[in-house]
Amino acid sequence: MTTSTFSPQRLGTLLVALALLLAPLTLGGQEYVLRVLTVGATYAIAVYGMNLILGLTGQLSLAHGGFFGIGVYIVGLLTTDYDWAFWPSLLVAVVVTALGGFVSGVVALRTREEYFAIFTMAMGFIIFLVISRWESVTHAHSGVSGVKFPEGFGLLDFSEPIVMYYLVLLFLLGAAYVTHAVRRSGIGRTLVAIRTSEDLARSIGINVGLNKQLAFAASTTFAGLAGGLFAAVQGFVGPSAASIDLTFEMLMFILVGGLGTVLGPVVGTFIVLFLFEFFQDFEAYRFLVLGPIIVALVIFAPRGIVGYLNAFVGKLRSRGTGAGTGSGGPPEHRSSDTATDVKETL
Amino acid sequence: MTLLEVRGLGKHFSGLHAVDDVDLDISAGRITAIIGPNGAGKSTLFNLLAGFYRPTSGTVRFKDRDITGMSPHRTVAHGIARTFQTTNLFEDATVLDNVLSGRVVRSHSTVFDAVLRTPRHRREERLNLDKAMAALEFTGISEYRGEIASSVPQEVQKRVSIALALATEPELLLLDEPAAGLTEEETGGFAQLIRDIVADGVTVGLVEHRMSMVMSLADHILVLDHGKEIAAGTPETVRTDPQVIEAYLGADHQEQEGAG
Amino acid sequence: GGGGSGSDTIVIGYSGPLSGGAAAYGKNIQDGLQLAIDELNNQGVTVDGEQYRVELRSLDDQYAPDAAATNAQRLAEQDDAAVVFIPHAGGIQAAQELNSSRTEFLLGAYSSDPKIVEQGNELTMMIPPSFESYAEPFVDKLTRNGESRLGLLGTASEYGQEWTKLVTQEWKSRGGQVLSDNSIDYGTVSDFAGPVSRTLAENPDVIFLGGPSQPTAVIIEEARRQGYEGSFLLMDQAKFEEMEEFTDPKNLNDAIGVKPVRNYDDPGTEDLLDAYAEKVTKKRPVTSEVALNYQSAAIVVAAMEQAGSIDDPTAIREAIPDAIGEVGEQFHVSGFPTEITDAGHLRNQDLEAAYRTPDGEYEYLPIEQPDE
Amino acid sequence: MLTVRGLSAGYDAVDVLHAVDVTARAGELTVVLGANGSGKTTMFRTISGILRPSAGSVEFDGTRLSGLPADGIVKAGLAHCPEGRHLFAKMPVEKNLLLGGYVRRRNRRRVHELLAHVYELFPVLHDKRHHPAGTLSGGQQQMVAIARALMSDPSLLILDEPSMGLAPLVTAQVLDAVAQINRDGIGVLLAEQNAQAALRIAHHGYVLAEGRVVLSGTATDLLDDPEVREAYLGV
Amino acid sequence: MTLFIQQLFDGLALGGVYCLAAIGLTLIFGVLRIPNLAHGTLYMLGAYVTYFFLVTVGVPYVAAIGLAAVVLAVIGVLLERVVFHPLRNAPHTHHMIAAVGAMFFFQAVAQAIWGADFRRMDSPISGSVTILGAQISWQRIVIVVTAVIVLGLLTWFIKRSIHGQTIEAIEQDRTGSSLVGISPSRVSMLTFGLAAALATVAAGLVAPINLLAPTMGDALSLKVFAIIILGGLGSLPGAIVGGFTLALAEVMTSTYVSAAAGEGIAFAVIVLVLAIRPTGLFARAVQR
Ligand SMILES: Nc1ncnc2c1ncn2[C@@H]1O[C@H](COP(=O)(O)OP(=O)(O)OP(=O)(O)O)[C@@H](O)[C@H]1O
Ligand SMILES: Nc1ncnc2c1ncn2[C@@H]1O[C@H](COP(=O)(O)OP(=O)(O)OP(=O)(O)O)[C@@H](O)[C@H]1O
Ligand SMILES: [Mg+2]
Ligand SMILES: [Mg+2]
Repeated sequence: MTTSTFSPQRLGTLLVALALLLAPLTLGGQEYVLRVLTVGATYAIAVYGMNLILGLTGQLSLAHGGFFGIGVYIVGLLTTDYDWAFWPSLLVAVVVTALGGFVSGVVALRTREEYFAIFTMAMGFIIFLVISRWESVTHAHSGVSGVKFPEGFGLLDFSEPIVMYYLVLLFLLGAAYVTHAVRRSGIGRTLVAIRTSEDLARSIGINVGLNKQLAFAASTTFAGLAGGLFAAVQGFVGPSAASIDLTFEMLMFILVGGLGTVLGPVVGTFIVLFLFEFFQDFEAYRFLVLGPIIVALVIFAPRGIVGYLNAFVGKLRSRGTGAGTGSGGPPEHRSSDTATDVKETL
Repeated sequence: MTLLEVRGLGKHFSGLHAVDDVDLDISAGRITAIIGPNGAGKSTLFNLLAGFYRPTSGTVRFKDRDITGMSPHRTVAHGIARTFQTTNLFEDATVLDNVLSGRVVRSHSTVFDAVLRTPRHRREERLNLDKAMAALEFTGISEYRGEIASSVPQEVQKRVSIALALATEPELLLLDEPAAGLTEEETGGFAQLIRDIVADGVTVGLVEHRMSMVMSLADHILVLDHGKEIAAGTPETVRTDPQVIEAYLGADHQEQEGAG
Repeated sequence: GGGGSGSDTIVIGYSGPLSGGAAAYGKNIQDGLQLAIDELNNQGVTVDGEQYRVELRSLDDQYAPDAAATNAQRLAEQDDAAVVFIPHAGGIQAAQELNSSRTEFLLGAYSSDPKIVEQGNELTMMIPPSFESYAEPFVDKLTRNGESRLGLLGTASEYGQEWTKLVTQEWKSRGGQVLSDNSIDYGTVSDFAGPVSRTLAENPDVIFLGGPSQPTAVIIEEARRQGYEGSFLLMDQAKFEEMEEFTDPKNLNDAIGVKPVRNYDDPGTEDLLDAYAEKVTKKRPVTSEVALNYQSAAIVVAAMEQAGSIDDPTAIREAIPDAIGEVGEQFHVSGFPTEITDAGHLRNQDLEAAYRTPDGEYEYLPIEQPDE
Repeated sequence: MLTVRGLSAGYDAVDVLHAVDVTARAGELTVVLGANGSGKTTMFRTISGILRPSAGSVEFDGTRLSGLPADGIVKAGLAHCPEGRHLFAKMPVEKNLLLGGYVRRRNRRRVHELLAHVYELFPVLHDKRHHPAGTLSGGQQQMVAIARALMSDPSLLILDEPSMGLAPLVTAQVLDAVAQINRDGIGVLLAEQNAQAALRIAHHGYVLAEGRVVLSGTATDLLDDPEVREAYLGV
Repeated sequence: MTLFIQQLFDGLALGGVYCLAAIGLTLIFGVLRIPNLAHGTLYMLGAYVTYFFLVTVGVPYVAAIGLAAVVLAVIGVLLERVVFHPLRNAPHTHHMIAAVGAMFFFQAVAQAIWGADFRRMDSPISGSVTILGAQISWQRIVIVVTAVIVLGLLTWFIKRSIHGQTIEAIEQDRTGSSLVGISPSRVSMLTFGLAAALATVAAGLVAPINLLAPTMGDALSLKVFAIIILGGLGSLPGAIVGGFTLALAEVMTSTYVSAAAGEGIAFAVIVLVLAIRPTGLFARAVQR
């Protein structure tokens, strides 16, 4: 192999980014597809949040849909009932979900593994119940209509679907970059250390509690940001935007894409969403097909699509450079493998 | 100089006195060993010193500062590192990444540095890499740096866990049964490594059942049984203490040692 | 345009809950639309001199507003549907955000929530009577003998809550006493005995309740079992004809609610009942969900014929007032609309409700609808 | 008699055991020596069916074991007392032991005989029989593990480093018990770091290095072998 | 007072149903560490299959429940073989998503076979008795009695019978279990079968006082999770105590506070219990 700095990962990232940038141009005014893309991009931002807490620290937060819903409703209610502008509302959504994540993390993170998952599932459900029942503030099931578009700058008019799409895309790229930077840095190493063994992490001076709390807060912040954007994209929002189903959908996106990877969330989100749209023609029967597909995916592709590509590239590379030892590089792709390959016959 | 001073330390687990009113002084630059039967409270004592457990009574002072009940991430920052009785590594990361994780406590760059790739961040990453490599060289395992931790031999894994502890730049290193499961030959290598560590200016606390190692290395020995001190002193005094022989070494121990 | 919708096809879009908790409801509406479309195709549809086949294209939204909006956009753009039916207030409102600004389509709104025509959306056609019409006459009827204590046992859905508020207001305005609110989620409660005994413990004269017919019937049965002898005030979601299938009809005596479809003697009623039994199922009765959507699908197609356009939602909407009179008699099945208000509400001046007497007979009472 | 031929096994498709031949004769005590990570545990795990071999065969008294699941192998009379003990920590000692007799559950009388026998061998377990196994000291837990393996009435007992992490006094006690078990007629295949003590009670021995047998012979031969003396006896 | 007695009985009956459903879930968790989110759909299928035998085939009520339990046991075993066995070494996130996939599938199957509309199933046990002024239906008494009997038998099975103990053994150490000759595979199947059968009994008992719908398991699913958390994941006595506690809390809260509070109580309980005891009420501390 040559000594060029060619990196398949970088190429892959570039390709995905390019595809997303150019997608609207190839649609020829198909606003429905643009809508699916835009909505998908908002979900993907939230999924990056889930990636931070789940992919890097190994904690499965099932309150994610709930925090997304908080973002949705803060922007939804502030821009309608209180007549705020969009941007300050979004800021409030981000700050509230960040603080909310940090504070609730104090209690939530006392629990571990399955307990954490179920604790956060309950939290998510309580958020949903509050949103869907607190009639006087959230209008419960009536939902919120007439959510404002973001105020434009100069020529940018966000009521144009395509402009809105690029706005969401900008945030999405930001989310992906933050994930990348965090993973590459000592912070990423800290989080992965916590995921692998909390006791050991503690013994080398990592403040496990605080770091998990920060990671949790970061993840809820992403969810809140995504929710705020989602509200503007939809115009009308109801309590289903905070439902537990949404959390599981996001989890599905991330598993299909590849847990802990930089591209996984965006790839997984778009693939699954388009799968969902595609199977819409089967109406109620689509779950007869989708259910088994989901099961098959986690059984046969536990590392997700991007996880596989990474492993594949890794293999090619180590074959190319001879022994895999001594590369001394950062943990980039090793740590993304969550599948345990224990071949015991038990 | 006394680096660590323990007074009246106790830890109860629902009625069980795992550690009971223990006093201990660890002098700087020396090796202090703690021995005793299984369940005597040795590991618990280490857990108390490193902040993993909160004591139910007593005090721990380190470098004249009270660190009683301080959480592990702070004791490590103050300079106490430890290894575990069962080797514990970040199993799916490389050896080098394992040791790099030990640098976290000495790093100061934040998420924002990482996202913005500030010069401080880059400088620190370079420094961390150097220090980690130094720790690998020191423990003699730098050739394994690119391998996945769980796939290297046990002995190397044990060395990795020591390198990881050293990467946190400790002043006091607590080793919990570093030689468990090693052959005699390998044990010799570990004894040498521990001597090197001390020579490098790090004080060592050692829990070990391998008497050949303890007796040849330790400057001072504390013997625990049922959480209580039953003897303390130099290897010679401890070895011949009838209480220690009865509770721990066994009558035919002398004879076995003699044969070796 | 997407696959299948050639130039000789009119696609009617439908997004509703086809799976999940409200699937039965969504399916009823789908059946009503499909039956109408079959009948229309039978007769032949000609717009602007050209023959068309009408086709129903359905997508599942599981009652979620955002999914409904996405579906509506897909139906309008991919399948060139000029009309999209949605049967839940959330989805309707989300679609209204869309058809007022982005993608034009006429919204067939099946929800009795008056809010949906208060928005001033110009491309909305509200199908059922507003539930506001019912509260006053219902309360009127059930307070004739000096009943004064009202128990509340409605479903906890948005719609149920709006109803509860309305009835509460109405009841109080007559000086009656409203007891504690025991609204529950009809879909998730696994044992209704508790809420019922709680309600009965306060000795109500009248109990307001209602949600999907089947659980409503079970609750009524439970109340009777526990010895309740008073009357029931039923919200419009619960249908007598369905409840009769689920519980001994005796239990339903002394209750007021919407008029069963089979009790209409409109020209097309019999045929619809037969067609439903033949093509859909014999096991379930035809309800107003089936019947009202059956009627409105015919109105929409007639409006296309009137407007001479199959793809201009505005023109179609504008043609509805004229089209109403043109719809064939066989589509008149349960109080066919006589007008469409400016706000877009299909209405029949002679709306009736039904009171099931203590002897199990149905009496009908006229309903006066508020002005819009 | 246990015959291992050309056995290879490993983790993640990488073999750590390469074509190993080992024989453990009926009623004898066979010891396996080897540095850390030389593959002793891997070999034992493969023999007892926890791990699948990538090549080779395991035969026991004429029946082929390789390919059987772990529970089938226990039934065939081979008991494995694993590294790390793997006790049922929250169950009382006696339940651990009774579960050890799971494969003999149809013969209740035999199970109770065996129970009486292991209590005789380790009286301290009788005192502790109602205590959860996890609360016992390390040495006592090791005794439970050995006793539990004996409860399946094996004709061959595989012991993987029974003295690991035990205090010197207890190590001696455990090895005494192993010798006693062997004297009672049960074959033993033993991995042990305490080579000297192990060779003293063994009949035959093997030395593993990097997954291969590098030396084998009678216990006395090995005790005298200069290489063994240096690497394992610390002389 | 009458109201209180009435609610107490309702609570006990509900608790019986919750317990039966929760025990299966907690056993599955104990043995396989799987939070089986599809458990509610097994309960739903159990109800429909009971309905099938009772109404469509026309066998007696008790036999219908028994037959349905057998059918569901087979389905449970299949679920274990096809979905969870291949995932036995995967992290719990994968289990959860696989369970969600299975849940989608089962619901779609039920809807395809029985339709989306509600079904009603009458039990032959009708009428009620008056106890201290409260009207208690026989069906509820049957539920409580059946639950107590089944729970008693089950506790005996797990604690005393060697087959039951294999479940507990695997819970505590998988490798150890296989080394004493227990086949983890077989026990996993046994556990899944048992869990599905118990859920079916619960469903068969409760269906006559409610309705059948493809989504009937959704609400239950969340509640049984609350219960096993309350009791400590994997703990059998925990599930029993948790089941009755939660049912009574739910009934009493909605009686004396408000219906909405009653609905939320399960989740409030999870959050509160875990905030105070992060590993549930009955879980024991583990040594580091
Ligand atoms: N977290 C805990 N909860 C309850 N008991 C504990 C806990 N940690 C330790 N113990 C108990 O405290 C006692 C001392 O245990 P410790 O691990 O300190 O012994 P040790 O001297 O290190 O023994 P060994 O030589 O076998 O490692 C034991 O009886 C043990 O069971
Ligand atoms: N679960 C595992 N996954 C991957 N590699 C493993 C695993 N277990 C052991 N190994 C590797 O297999 C090799 C042989 O290990 P094994 O445990 O069989 O040696 P051993 O002789 O029993 O050593 P010890 O004396 O430490 O018990 C070692 O290199 C080890 O790192
Ligand atoms: Mg210890
Ligand atoms: Mg070993």
